Amino acid sequence: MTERVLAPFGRRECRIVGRRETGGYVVFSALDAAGPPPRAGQFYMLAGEPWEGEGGRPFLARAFSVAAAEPRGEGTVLEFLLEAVGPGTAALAALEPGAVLRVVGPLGAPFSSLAELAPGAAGAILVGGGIGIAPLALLRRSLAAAGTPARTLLGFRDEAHSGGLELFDCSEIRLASEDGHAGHKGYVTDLLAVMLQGDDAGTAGVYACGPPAMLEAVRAICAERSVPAELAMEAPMACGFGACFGCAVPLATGGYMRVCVDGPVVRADAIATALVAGSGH
Amino acid sequence: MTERVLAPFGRRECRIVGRRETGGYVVFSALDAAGPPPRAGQFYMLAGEPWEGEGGRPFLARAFSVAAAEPRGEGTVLEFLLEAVGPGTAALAALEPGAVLRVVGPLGAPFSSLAELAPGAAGAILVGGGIGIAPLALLRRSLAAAGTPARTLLGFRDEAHSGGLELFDCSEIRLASEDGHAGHKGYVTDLLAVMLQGDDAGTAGVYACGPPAMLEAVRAICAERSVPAELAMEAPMACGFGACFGCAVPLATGGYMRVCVDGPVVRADAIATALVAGSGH
Amino acid sequence: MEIAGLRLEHPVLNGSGTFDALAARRAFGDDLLARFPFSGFVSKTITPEPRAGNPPPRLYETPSGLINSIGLPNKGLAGFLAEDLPALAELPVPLIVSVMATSHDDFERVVSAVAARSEVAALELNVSCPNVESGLIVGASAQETASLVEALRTVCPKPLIVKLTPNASDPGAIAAAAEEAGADAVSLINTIRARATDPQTFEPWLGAGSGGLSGPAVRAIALDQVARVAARVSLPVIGMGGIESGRHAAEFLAAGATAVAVGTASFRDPGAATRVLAELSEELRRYGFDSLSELREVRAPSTST
Amino acid sequence: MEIAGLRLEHPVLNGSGTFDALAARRAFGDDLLARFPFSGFVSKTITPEPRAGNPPPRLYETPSGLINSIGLPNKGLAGFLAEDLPALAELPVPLIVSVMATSHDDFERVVSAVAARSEVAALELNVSCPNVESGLIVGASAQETASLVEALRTVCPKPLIVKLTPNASDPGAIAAAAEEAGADAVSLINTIRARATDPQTFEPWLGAGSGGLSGPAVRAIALDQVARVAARVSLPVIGMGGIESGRHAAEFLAAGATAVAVGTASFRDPGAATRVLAELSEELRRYGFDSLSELREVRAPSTST
Ligand SMILES: Cc1cc2nc3c(=O)[nH]c(=O)nc-3n(C[C@H](O)[C@H](O)[C@H](O)COP(=O)(O)OP(=O)(O)OC[C@H]3O[C@@H](n4cnc5c(N)ncnc54)[C@H](O)[C@@H]3O)c2cc1C
Ligand SMILES: Cc1cc2nc3c(=O)[nH]c(=O)nc-3n(C[C@H](O)[C@H](O)[C@H](O)COP(=O)(O)OP(=O)(O)OC[C@H]3O[C@@H](n4cnc5c(N)ncnc54)[C@H](O)[C@@H]3O)c2cc1C
Ligand SMILES: Cc1cc2nc3c(=O)[nH]c(=O)nc-3n(C[C@H](O)[C@H](O)[C@H](O)COP(=O)(O)O)c2cc1C
Ligand SMILES: Cc1cc2nc3c(=O)[nH]c(=O)nc-3n(C[C@H](O)[C@H](O)[C@H](O)COP(=O)(O)O)c2cc1C
Ligand code: FES
Ligand code: FES
Repeated sequence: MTERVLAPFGRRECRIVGRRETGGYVVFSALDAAGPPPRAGQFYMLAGEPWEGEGGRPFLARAFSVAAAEPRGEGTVLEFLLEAVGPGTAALAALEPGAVLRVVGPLGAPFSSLAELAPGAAGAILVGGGIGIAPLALLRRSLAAAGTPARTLLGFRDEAHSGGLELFDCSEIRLASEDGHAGHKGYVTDLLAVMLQGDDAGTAGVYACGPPAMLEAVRAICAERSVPAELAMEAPMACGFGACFGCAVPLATGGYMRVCVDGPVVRADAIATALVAGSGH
Repeated sequence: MTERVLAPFGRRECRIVGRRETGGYVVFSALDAAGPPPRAGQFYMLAGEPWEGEGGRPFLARAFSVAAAEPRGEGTVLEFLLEAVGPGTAALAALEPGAVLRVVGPLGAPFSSLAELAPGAAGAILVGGGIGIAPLALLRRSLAAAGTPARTLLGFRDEAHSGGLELFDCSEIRLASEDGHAGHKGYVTDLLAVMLQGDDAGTAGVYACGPPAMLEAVRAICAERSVPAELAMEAPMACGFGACFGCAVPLATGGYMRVCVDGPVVRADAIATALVAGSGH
Repeated sequence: MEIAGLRLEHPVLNGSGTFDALAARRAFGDDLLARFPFSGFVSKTITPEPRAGNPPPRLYETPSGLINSIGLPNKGLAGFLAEDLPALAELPVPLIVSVMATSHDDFERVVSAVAARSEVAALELNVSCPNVESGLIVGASAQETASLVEALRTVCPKPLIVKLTPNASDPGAIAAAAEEAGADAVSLINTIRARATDPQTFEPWLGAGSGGLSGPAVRAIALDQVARVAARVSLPVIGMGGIESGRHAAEFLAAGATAVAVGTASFRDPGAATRVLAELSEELRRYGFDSLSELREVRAPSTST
Repeated sequence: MEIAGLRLEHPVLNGSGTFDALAARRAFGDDLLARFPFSGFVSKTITPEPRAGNPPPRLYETPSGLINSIGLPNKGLAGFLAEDLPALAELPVPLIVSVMATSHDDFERVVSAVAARSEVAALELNVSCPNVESGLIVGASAQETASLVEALRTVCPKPLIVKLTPNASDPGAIAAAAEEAGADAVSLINTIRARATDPQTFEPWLGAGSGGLSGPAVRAIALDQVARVAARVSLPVIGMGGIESGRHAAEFLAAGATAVAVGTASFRDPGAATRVLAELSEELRRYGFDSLSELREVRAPSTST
């Protein structure tokens, strides 16, 4: 297992150093002077300052996968890909360079290396949907740095939900879109199914992140073909470090795991379902 | 009695059209397209949009005396003088031109004319302290418009609490400051006591607004000399239109009045004390 | 719609003590009557004798909420009947008079005198006000509530609404007792006992030591109590506590309320109830409900813990 | 300082179930131990048998607050003693184990087994959790509380803290019953019963139907209950509910608490308690109090309504 990078204890303040809009999403970056560089699949609990807004929300911090991390000086510039779906994401999407970002992280378990996930596999397949492409962007880079071959399949609902492609600095992305505006018209999991049909199951390992329905389809496809897969899960979170037991996802063996400390990256065969009530939006 | 100007029912939105800093205070102005011009002594309940902030406050709107009101087009430009003492005033003080101001008003009972307050009096004396000079600025203008002679005494703690003098377009202001940085070193009520010593009690009517201790001193001085006086009171308010019964000030005859509907301008001899627990800051 | 025999144009009332229509008329003039936001008007609670109310400070702002410690200032029964009632009769909606007393005899006296007046459409019993001793005692006990409602039922031919206190272990049991004893409806929640500290001295801030919390901060608590009470009784339930939008109103109706009341939100915007009503219609349309009663059928059995 | 025979470095604890020191160590490593924010560590409530907890969703954000419906997931007594206790013993502060059961027998079994372990400094009885049936019943009744505490007192030689539920008409009476029955301290408040609505379907949002509210929204309610309880008993009181700053902690101490606990605030900032403690010292200095106990003497008699 690739070890998680530990977070400094407590919340710290970073500065927003960049913000741009991309296909309906926002990419913003923050200079983390005091935190260590994260691993792909880890996330941060983020809040602005001030934070509570009209109607008393947002109140809690919000979880975001790190999409890119580059050293700058003593620190790290962290990049996040964000879709504004409610008061928390709207407040973060409005932050301008110079604003304070309150940060706890990096948190959670990262993606495994391909050798760990699928010993003997020839290459990785990355499957991302919507805003879920964020952690795959960092994963793609770290796989490349390790010399692991990888193919990337990304799916989007429509043009308004298709930002962040430029986070992937590679040309062999295959796209799917539900409205057909780019690439295959349909689901990204259609592409995965086709690809795994051609492949010998033993030659690939799958890494996926996206909406619950997509993850559930990935889980089913990989289970059927006995392809090892890791899913980066989402669940509503209050704390992000195992304190509240709020982020429960049902385990295949019964009971629940906490997405924030036992995940967010989990083996696809470890969970009972990726369709968890209250997740997604 | 000078009748109150009625407020349109409900809350409406105005735009901030001006903002400047003045001696530790902020003057901001808003274009009120739908409200009637107010009378001196009336106030508005004001909130920004968004309003609730860090820590869940401010939550309720805040009361502000109108300091100037000038017609513009179909509407009125309202000017307010503001001292940032807590979360509500801090949020309002930060509003920039173009921002939305949520407004209910004009509310409350205005100052009386001199003839109503002190029949036969030769002139008015305006006594203001700190941020309490705001309603007197508008009063000074309306007295001038009515041809009523008036002298103005204004007091400040120190230079950091001395803004808004420029709201008075007259040259015969006498100043007092507790630290002696301007005018008489001491209280503004010292000036009043001296002035009323010279005066025949029958020749003046006093209008006052300021911190509770100042109003109480004005009340005592005027009571002693039987000089009719009106005080513009403050009290913590939740609603501003008589709904909550929160803004209680004890009456001379027992029981309480509601500052928002029975005041804020009251005859000095109507109240038991201007020193009300919870008022001022 | 009809609730407890009262015909109302729409389901949005005011909470007692959060809107003084006579004072509002002084501030807003006849514009208030032309744009009256509530479908029925609930008076501030009146008592047998006049009350001055609590010493100031009476208010404290909390995160997303308000503590009040007003102490039921009112003119007393005689003053109310002589001065306020004729003026309240000019409102364009049915009048519900909220009453409180500290003994059965006093309660009977107030209730029968108020019910006898033609201007009055219904009565609400305040057994839940946290600021006056009797409210605490009666409203926290099923037995006390039942015996009071039984006694008043015989002297009150008009609809009788019992306003429940949230400061009880089991509001459902109190509601059931009120139903059993002949109440026509229940309303809830009243304010929740709360306290504030003087920023300078660290002593209690409120003149009366403590008060009651209202506003968005209590909404989730109110919603739970409304669901539990609605699951327990077949009486109509008037739900309130932190309602600020049509969305919130819809949530209370879905939890089993028949009507809702707007309280603290009116302080921030006197016309808040008008907006709540407009937004409520919009919510119904957006989610494809044809009527309020269809929305109310959503509610799942609320027996879970 | 000392509370109920427990020596603590400072007055800021954690609320049970709001900080899992073992999970936090996985996230923060030994930095957690080096900068451990609490003067004593209260475990999440354990039960006789393992529990999976409630079905999701378990969380809902409210204005200035949080509803949780976790359902006490835990490894059960045996799992806790075998796996968690040795690891918790590595924490640099005394360990307080929170326990709950649904019968006297089960309670006695858990309490005696936990109390027998040398790693454990004190026990907290959760009779107030709104998510499990027994909490409701025991903690809402003075008699039930007294009889439980009496029974457990005999099997527990270690300090016994009773955690009170806010969902009771008169928490002061429950506290008095606990004192009478031999408790060493009381802690309050636990979360307040609350409910949320599914944004799409209008059905209950939480998997378990309802949950408990915590955070700044409940602070004023908690402060009132702490003041009432402290006025009623001479036991030390551990106050909590929405504490986010040293100012808030000072308010609870001035209302009569001997120590405070930070819960929901740790979710927003794992190190919130460290900041609370630093700010508390600052508050004491600013207002000229020489010690915590001087601040506690401020409190006025809290008999007012
Ligand atoms: C590990 C992890 C990584 C993530 N990475 C990313 C990322 O890289 N980029 C990104 O954009 N997002 C990411 N998310 C999702 C992101 O955290 C959520 O979109 C965000 O928390 C939504 O907050 P909000 O206030 O904008 O919306 P909310 O109002 O919280 O709405 C989000 C959904 O929550 C539910 N909801 C509605 N009201 C409430 C309420 N009051 N309380 C609780 N739930 C409610 C509804 O289902 C709603 O659709 C990630 C989540 C996790 C757990
Ligand atoms: C009729 C009227 C006219 C006014 N005119 C003006 C004016 O022209 N210009 C101007 O600057 N101000 C004016 N004021 C005063 C102004 O309304 C207050 O300064 C403002 O409401 C303070 O709000 P805040 O949030 O900034 O401060 P708050 O935090 O509300 O602090 C103000 C004071 O309230 C108390 N307090 C502290 N915390 C709380 C709490 N949580 N809840 C309740 N009280 C608390 C304390 O005594 C504190 O010092 C007027 C007030 C009235 C009633
Ligand atoms: C300032 C104030 C005064 C109140 N006075 C009364 C009252 O006289 N009688 C009563 O039954 N309820 C009274 N209430 C309670 C409200 O009617 C309502 O039950 C409560 O505020 C919850 O609703 P809200 O959150 O919408 O305000 C009062 C509430 C406030 C805030
Ligand atoms: C997610 C969550 C889980 C909790 N679990 C427990 C628990 O297991 N046992 C318990 O006694 N209290 C539990 N509590 C209550 C807290 O200990 C505390 O009493 C309450 O949250 C009020 O404090 P706060 O507002 O600071 O959070 C829990 C609270 C939360 C928010
Ligand atoms: S988010 Fe709190 S335990 Fe996972
Ligand atoms: S501020 Fe509400 S009655 Fe005066």
